Amino acid sequence: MLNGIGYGLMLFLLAAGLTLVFGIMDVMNLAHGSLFMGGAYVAAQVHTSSGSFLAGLLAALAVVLLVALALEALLVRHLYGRDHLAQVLATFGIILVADDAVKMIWGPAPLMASSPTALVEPIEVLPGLPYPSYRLLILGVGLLVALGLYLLVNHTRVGMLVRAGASNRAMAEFMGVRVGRVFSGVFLLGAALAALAGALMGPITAVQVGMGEEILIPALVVLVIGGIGSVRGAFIAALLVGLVDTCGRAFVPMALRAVLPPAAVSDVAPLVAGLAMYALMATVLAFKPAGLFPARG
Amino acid sequence: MSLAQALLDAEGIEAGYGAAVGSGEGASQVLFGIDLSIRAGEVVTLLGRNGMGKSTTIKTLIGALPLHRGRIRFGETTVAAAQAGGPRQALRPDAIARLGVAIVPEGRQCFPNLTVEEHLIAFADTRNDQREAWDLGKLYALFPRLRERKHHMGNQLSGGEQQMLAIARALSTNPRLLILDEATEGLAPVIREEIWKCLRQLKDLGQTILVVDKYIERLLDLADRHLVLERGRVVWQGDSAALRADRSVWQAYLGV
Amino acid sequence: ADPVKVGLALDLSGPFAVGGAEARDAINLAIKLLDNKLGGYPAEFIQADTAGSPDQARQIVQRFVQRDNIDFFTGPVPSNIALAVGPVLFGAKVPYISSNPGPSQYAGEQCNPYFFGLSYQNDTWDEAAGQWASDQKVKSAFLIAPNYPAGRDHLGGFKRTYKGEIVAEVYGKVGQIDYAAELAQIRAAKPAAVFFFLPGAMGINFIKQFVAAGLSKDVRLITGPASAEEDTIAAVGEPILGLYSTSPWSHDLPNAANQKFVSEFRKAYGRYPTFYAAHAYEAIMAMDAAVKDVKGKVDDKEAVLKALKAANFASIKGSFKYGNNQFPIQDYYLRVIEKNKDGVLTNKTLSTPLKSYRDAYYSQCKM
Amino acid sequence: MSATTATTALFQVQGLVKHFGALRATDDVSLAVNAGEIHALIGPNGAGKSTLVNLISGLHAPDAGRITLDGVDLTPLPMHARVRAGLSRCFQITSIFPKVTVLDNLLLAVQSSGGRHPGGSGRGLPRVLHTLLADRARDDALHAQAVSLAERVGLGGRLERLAGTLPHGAQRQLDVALALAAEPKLLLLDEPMAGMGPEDSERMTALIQTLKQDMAILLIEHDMKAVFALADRISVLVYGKVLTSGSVDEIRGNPQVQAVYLGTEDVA
Amino acid sequence: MKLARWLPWVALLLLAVFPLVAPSLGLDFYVGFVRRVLIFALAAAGLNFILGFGGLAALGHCGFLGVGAYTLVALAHSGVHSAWLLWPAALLVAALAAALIGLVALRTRGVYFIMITLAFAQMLYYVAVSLRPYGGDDGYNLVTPTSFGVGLNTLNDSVFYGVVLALFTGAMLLFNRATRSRFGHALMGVRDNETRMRALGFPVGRIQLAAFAIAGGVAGLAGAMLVSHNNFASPSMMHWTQSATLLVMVVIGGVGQRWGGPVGAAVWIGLEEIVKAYTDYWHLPLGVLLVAIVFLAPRGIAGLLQGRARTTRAATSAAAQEGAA
Ligand SMILES: Nc1ncnc2c1ncn2[C@@H]1O[C@H](COP(=O)(O)OP(=O)(O)OP(=O)(O)O)[C@@H](O)[C@H]1O
Ligand SMILES: Nc1ncnc2c1ncn2[C@@H]1O[C@H](COP(=O)(O)OP(=O)(O)OP(=O)(O)O)[C@@H](O)[C@H]1O
Ligand SMILES: [Mg+2]
Ligand SMILES: [Mg+2]
Repeated sequence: MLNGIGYGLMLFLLAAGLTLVFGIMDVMNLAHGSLFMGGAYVAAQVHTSSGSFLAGLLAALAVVLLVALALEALLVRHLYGRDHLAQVLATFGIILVADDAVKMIWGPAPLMASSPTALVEPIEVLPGLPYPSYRLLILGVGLLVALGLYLLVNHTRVGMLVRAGASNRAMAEFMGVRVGRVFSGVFLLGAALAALAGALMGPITAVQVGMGEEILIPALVVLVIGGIGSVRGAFIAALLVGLVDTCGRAFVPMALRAVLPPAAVSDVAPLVAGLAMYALMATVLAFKPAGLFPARG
Repeated sequence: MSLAQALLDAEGIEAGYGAAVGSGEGASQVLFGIDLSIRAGEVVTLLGRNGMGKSTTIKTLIGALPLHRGRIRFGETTVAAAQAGGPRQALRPDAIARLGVAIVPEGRQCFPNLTVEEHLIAFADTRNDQREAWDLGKLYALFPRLRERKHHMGNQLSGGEQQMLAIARALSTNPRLLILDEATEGLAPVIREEIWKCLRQLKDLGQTILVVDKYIERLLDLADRHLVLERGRVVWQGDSAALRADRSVWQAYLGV
Repeated sequence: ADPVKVGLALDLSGPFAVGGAEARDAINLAIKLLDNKLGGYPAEFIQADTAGSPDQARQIVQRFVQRDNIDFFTGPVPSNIALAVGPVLFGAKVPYISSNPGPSQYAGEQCNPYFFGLSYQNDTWDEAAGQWASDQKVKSAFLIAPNYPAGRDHLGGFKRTYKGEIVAEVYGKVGQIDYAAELAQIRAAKPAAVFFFLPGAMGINFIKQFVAAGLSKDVRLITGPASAEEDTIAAVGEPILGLYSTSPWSHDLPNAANQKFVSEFRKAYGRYPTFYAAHAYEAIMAMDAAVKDVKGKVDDKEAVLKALKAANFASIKGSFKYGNNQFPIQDYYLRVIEKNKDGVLTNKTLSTPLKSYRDAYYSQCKM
Repeated sequence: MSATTATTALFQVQGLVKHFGALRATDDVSLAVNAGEIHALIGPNGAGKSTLVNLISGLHAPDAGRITLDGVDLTPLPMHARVRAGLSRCFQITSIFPKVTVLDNLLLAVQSSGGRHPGGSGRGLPRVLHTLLADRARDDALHAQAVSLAERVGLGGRLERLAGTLPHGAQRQLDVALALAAEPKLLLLDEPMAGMGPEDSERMTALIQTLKQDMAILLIEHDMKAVFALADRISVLVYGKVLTSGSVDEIRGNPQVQAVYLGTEDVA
Repeated sequence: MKLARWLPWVALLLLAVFPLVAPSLGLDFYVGFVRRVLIFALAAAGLNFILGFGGLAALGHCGFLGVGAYTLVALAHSGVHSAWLLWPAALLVAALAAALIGLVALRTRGVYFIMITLAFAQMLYYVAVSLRPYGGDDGYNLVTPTSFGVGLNTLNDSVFYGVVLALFTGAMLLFNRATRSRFGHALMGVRDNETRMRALGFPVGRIQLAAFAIAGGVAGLAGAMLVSHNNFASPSMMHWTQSATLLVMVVIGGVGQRWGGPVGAAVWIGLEEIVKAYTDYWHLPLGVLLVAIVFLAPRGIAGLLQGRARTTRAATSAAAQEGAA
């Protein structure tokens, strides 16, 4: 259970930036994964050479923000008005470029990213149940980000302006909103969240080329299940996916073992594990075609 | 109320759809040199049959369409200016809006992903500290229906409710110039009456208004001055009394 | 005469890019050492990127065979690519000297005179691990691998030689990021050791999370070379200390050929080679020996096959010879990751749990 | 309410209910439209008129109630089947195909129902192949139907214009034309005059008048001039309920209706 | 305008004579290569049909490619080797699969549709991975080549090429007719204004389902031909990145352009082949190209070839596409 929730919060952290840029701003930015990767690489590099985790985190934020700034000014800005397909294609192009660029800079081999020395030892969350302390940090950050995003999007004027700009840019401008500037800001915030997620996730996963695409699909799945544009939906969906995925791996084989011969179990169980997340999404969409919490009527 | 200085001043504006920017030429030029000036506190109407360029004029004024030729000034600021083949300069629509121009556009254009209340908060001018400034309470008092529907999304409203919302949204910015393009379309007669009363009040408070509507009788009571458009040109202008008197204008240009 | 042509299908991008890059570096080193020749005859080496996809690899090999008329082939990292490209090569009578994958199919029923499993048969390192665990009287083991045939094969190899209790056999997702659920199962099962086969990023994730969960104090972690070589060490860092692994090769093997290879490799690239590099290097050396044996007459396929099978080269793995199925009969070593005298994290060979070992499939091969 | 005409009415709605969350947008509405009649539906904004049209046309599913046309129970039918059964509609917000020509708009409409497959290609495979592979541009009969439809609503001279660039009034006319293609028994018009000037309103009024011979019409409109000119009967909807029904004069004189809807506006 | 009309047919003619002259030019290998391009072109044309004309951005199209491929594998495994049985069977099974999946997937719209098609394709992928009799993740080697009867089979390069080219040409003819038929217009109508189409009496669901099944079937056929071409099938051909690549091909070629799919397939695969020969970092130039296409040629390469003539029509469908996506 706890593991499922933990994984869910990790997923939310990954999906958070995407929720902003894709969910709220309605820009399908596949390159989000590349920004995530960038964050992880820079953080790992700086952490290793400076010995300070915080320095790595800050450097990741700074570098990714710079890259995002350039990206926004050169490309993404011109994509706001385009359809999703164009956005998918252009940002897919950016992925291809980013992956090769990272490979040129750091080589194809994964990079070392270690957790901060203070957080190496596991903590006993419950008597007899140690939990990795670094993971706790990630969970905490995930919760904070969720809360922050929810407030920003739903309870601030900025959130309203972004949503207005996303659904009807021209009308928002007629109401005096500097849509371009607001969007740039939100894109940068999304990039910062990607960098944060990358820097934080690095120490528990492999920092390597292609890590961005790996998380992109689960993150999109989370968004879609939750209902695009709904922070609450994304949060609940992340937990749901985390739980279902974990159960699919841990409990389904046990359950199956009770009813099927072992040979069949070893064939079927892994299939279920692989399918779980997608089956969940297909089921949700079959009954609620706009996700659990459709934000746009 | 200064009569000398016009709040909005448009000279010889030409504009249209799809034509190459700056060329002034093109397959679908719609406006052929419109002169229009509105003094502060004045209520002016644009009249004319369907498709004569009323909405196009408004879209050009708010920067939604590029100006091919002419000059538009709002207050002290030159909003747009263009000469044939010469340089063009123009403010972006949002900049124009921030000068104090608010519009109730054709087709309402409510935001589907904002609630009713958010429509009224998001763009509100909170700096304005005039006593008479529009705030949430006053807007709800004007349209009690909106209070009842305040948690509905913009697309979960009836047509008329959307129209009310569009008007309230424009008022929430406390604009210097309020532009209404067919703002009573789709409203029940009683509500229409409310709107006319409200505009009357606004006028009395000194609000400057540019209005397009098909209920000419009401406009005659309300407005100071009228411009009649025919195929992108101003073919008549004058005050209400003059328009009342000149039935030939009604027949030739207003289809009545 | 025409140069000897060698087709190299390398996984330079995609999921196996790390192994692919290692292989390429080693091959380039071998080519340099051999002065662009094989057996003293001019040679041409044609490289292409498979992107890790069997379909693309098949395409590339078709081109090698039809357009370039290659005489030898090597390169791919994963088994599925080996299985995909094999038939094309065998049909065109091009010897394939495998620089890494040793699928059981090619060792058993589908063995082919044109396939040389120079590296190892996939299950053997796990068999070595199982053997060692049994020798060490490790009472219970928890097995984990991703859900795909190779994963099952590898765990099968371990089970073949391991005599203790297997508390659980868990299959995760391919490309899994989070292992919290599996680690919870391990904590609950309290095994004496965990044996895992999780190539690439999965292994890195697993080891990091295993150590972070505090399991490394009580549970011994054992694996094959795929998750215990320099690339993984560099990516995981300190937490990898104490990881046991079995492998048919190690960079500290004392034989002269290996010492030369390792020192040349370090000179050229400034790092220790991995087993991907070692076998790719050896594959080129095997071609070199064969071309020398046939005196450059690579069109005489019979002779080339005979020469390849004779394996007239000094192997960097110490003992090496082919069995009937053209898979090696060789030693398997146990290593542990330690800090060496320079303070560098790297493998240290401890023992040889399996000597002159041959794979489990040779009897199914009718060759 | 429906009792008066229950047996003879062409079209009947009985006990229709629709909730949007807690809101009861349609609250037990019963209504009948006789053949050859223009039945106007008026009421304050948000009374549920468009919702009722959406329920009748099948865009939304009702929570309760029954809809019958010419003896056929439409309630379980999907939207497109209701069109086949003789029910057609326009939209409050103009709904056309803005990016193709007027002609293409109309061709689509007649192809759906009016346009029969030529050559008596019948059913089954030949028909499927015809639908799938025959070049529509060569279908002269279809073309002729589209053109005559355009002339009927007064768009004959604008066949090649992109529909989206038409003036507003013409777009409304096109919307009506699209609905007419199905040759419906009952036509639902949701604010056809919306956004029209006096001239266009009059033209639309005239058009609706001519349609009356061929079909019954349920008309929603806030333009009282048009309503009073056209309607045979008027029902007033308030807060999702039918307040009252009656002739033009009865409604006009009804003080309740004046209070909630008509106000003091003078509509001569 | 004239040029754009004739170009495809000239190209087809050149393609037809290619295997006859290839040996004398020393281009034997490219007969197989072009054949592969044609197979992908076919799949891309199917995707273009639903994407360009139906507004359905399916990001799981290679799932159906895989269904076709594994249908062939399953039949071949049990001893059927005739192309005339295998390929139609693959087409039918894939069309059936598409119809079943479409039944659920077509309930959603826009991005949700993109994602649900992706989900189904991923599920198919995992099913294929777990098909142990057919090699699972390792893939399946087709031992017996697919036969065309009269002693000919897929090992005969130019015969196979001819068959593929003929099928491709036939499919393109059918697609081109379909886009001008009642069905095609209805499909575009649904793309542009779905509610209005319902209100006009069109059974929108059935129209989309039919289109989806047709495209799925064509993908299945392409998948089966690909297996015959490679003599090999593996789950990796249905991975989502493959589907994305197919989508990329269509967009590069030109969404909703008659020849958009094939042009895109040819350009993308061709470029991949060329760029790879020069650099290991071949993703980068392709990525740059992709971005450039999106910004400089939003109507794709086929759109560029069409030139400025007939802009109203083309721009209309392109613009309408934007509305639909
Ligand atoms: N987006 C557009 N593209 C091309 N032409 C347009 C477009 N919008 C309007 N037009 C044309 O411009 C002309 C003027 O239209 P405009 O909307 O300004 O008229 P209007 O006076 O506001 O009439 P209405 O009473 O119908 O609103 C009309 O002929 C119309 O067809
Ligand atoms: N999708 C929806 N979700 C929630 N509430 C809705 C939705 N659609 C309509 N409503 C509400 O239902 C009520 C009835 O709306 P409807 O559109 O039927 O009114 P109407 O009588 O047509 O009004 P108008 O004359 O202004 O067009 C309105 O109060 C509206 O806010
Ligand atoms: Mg107008
Ligand atoms: Mg309504």
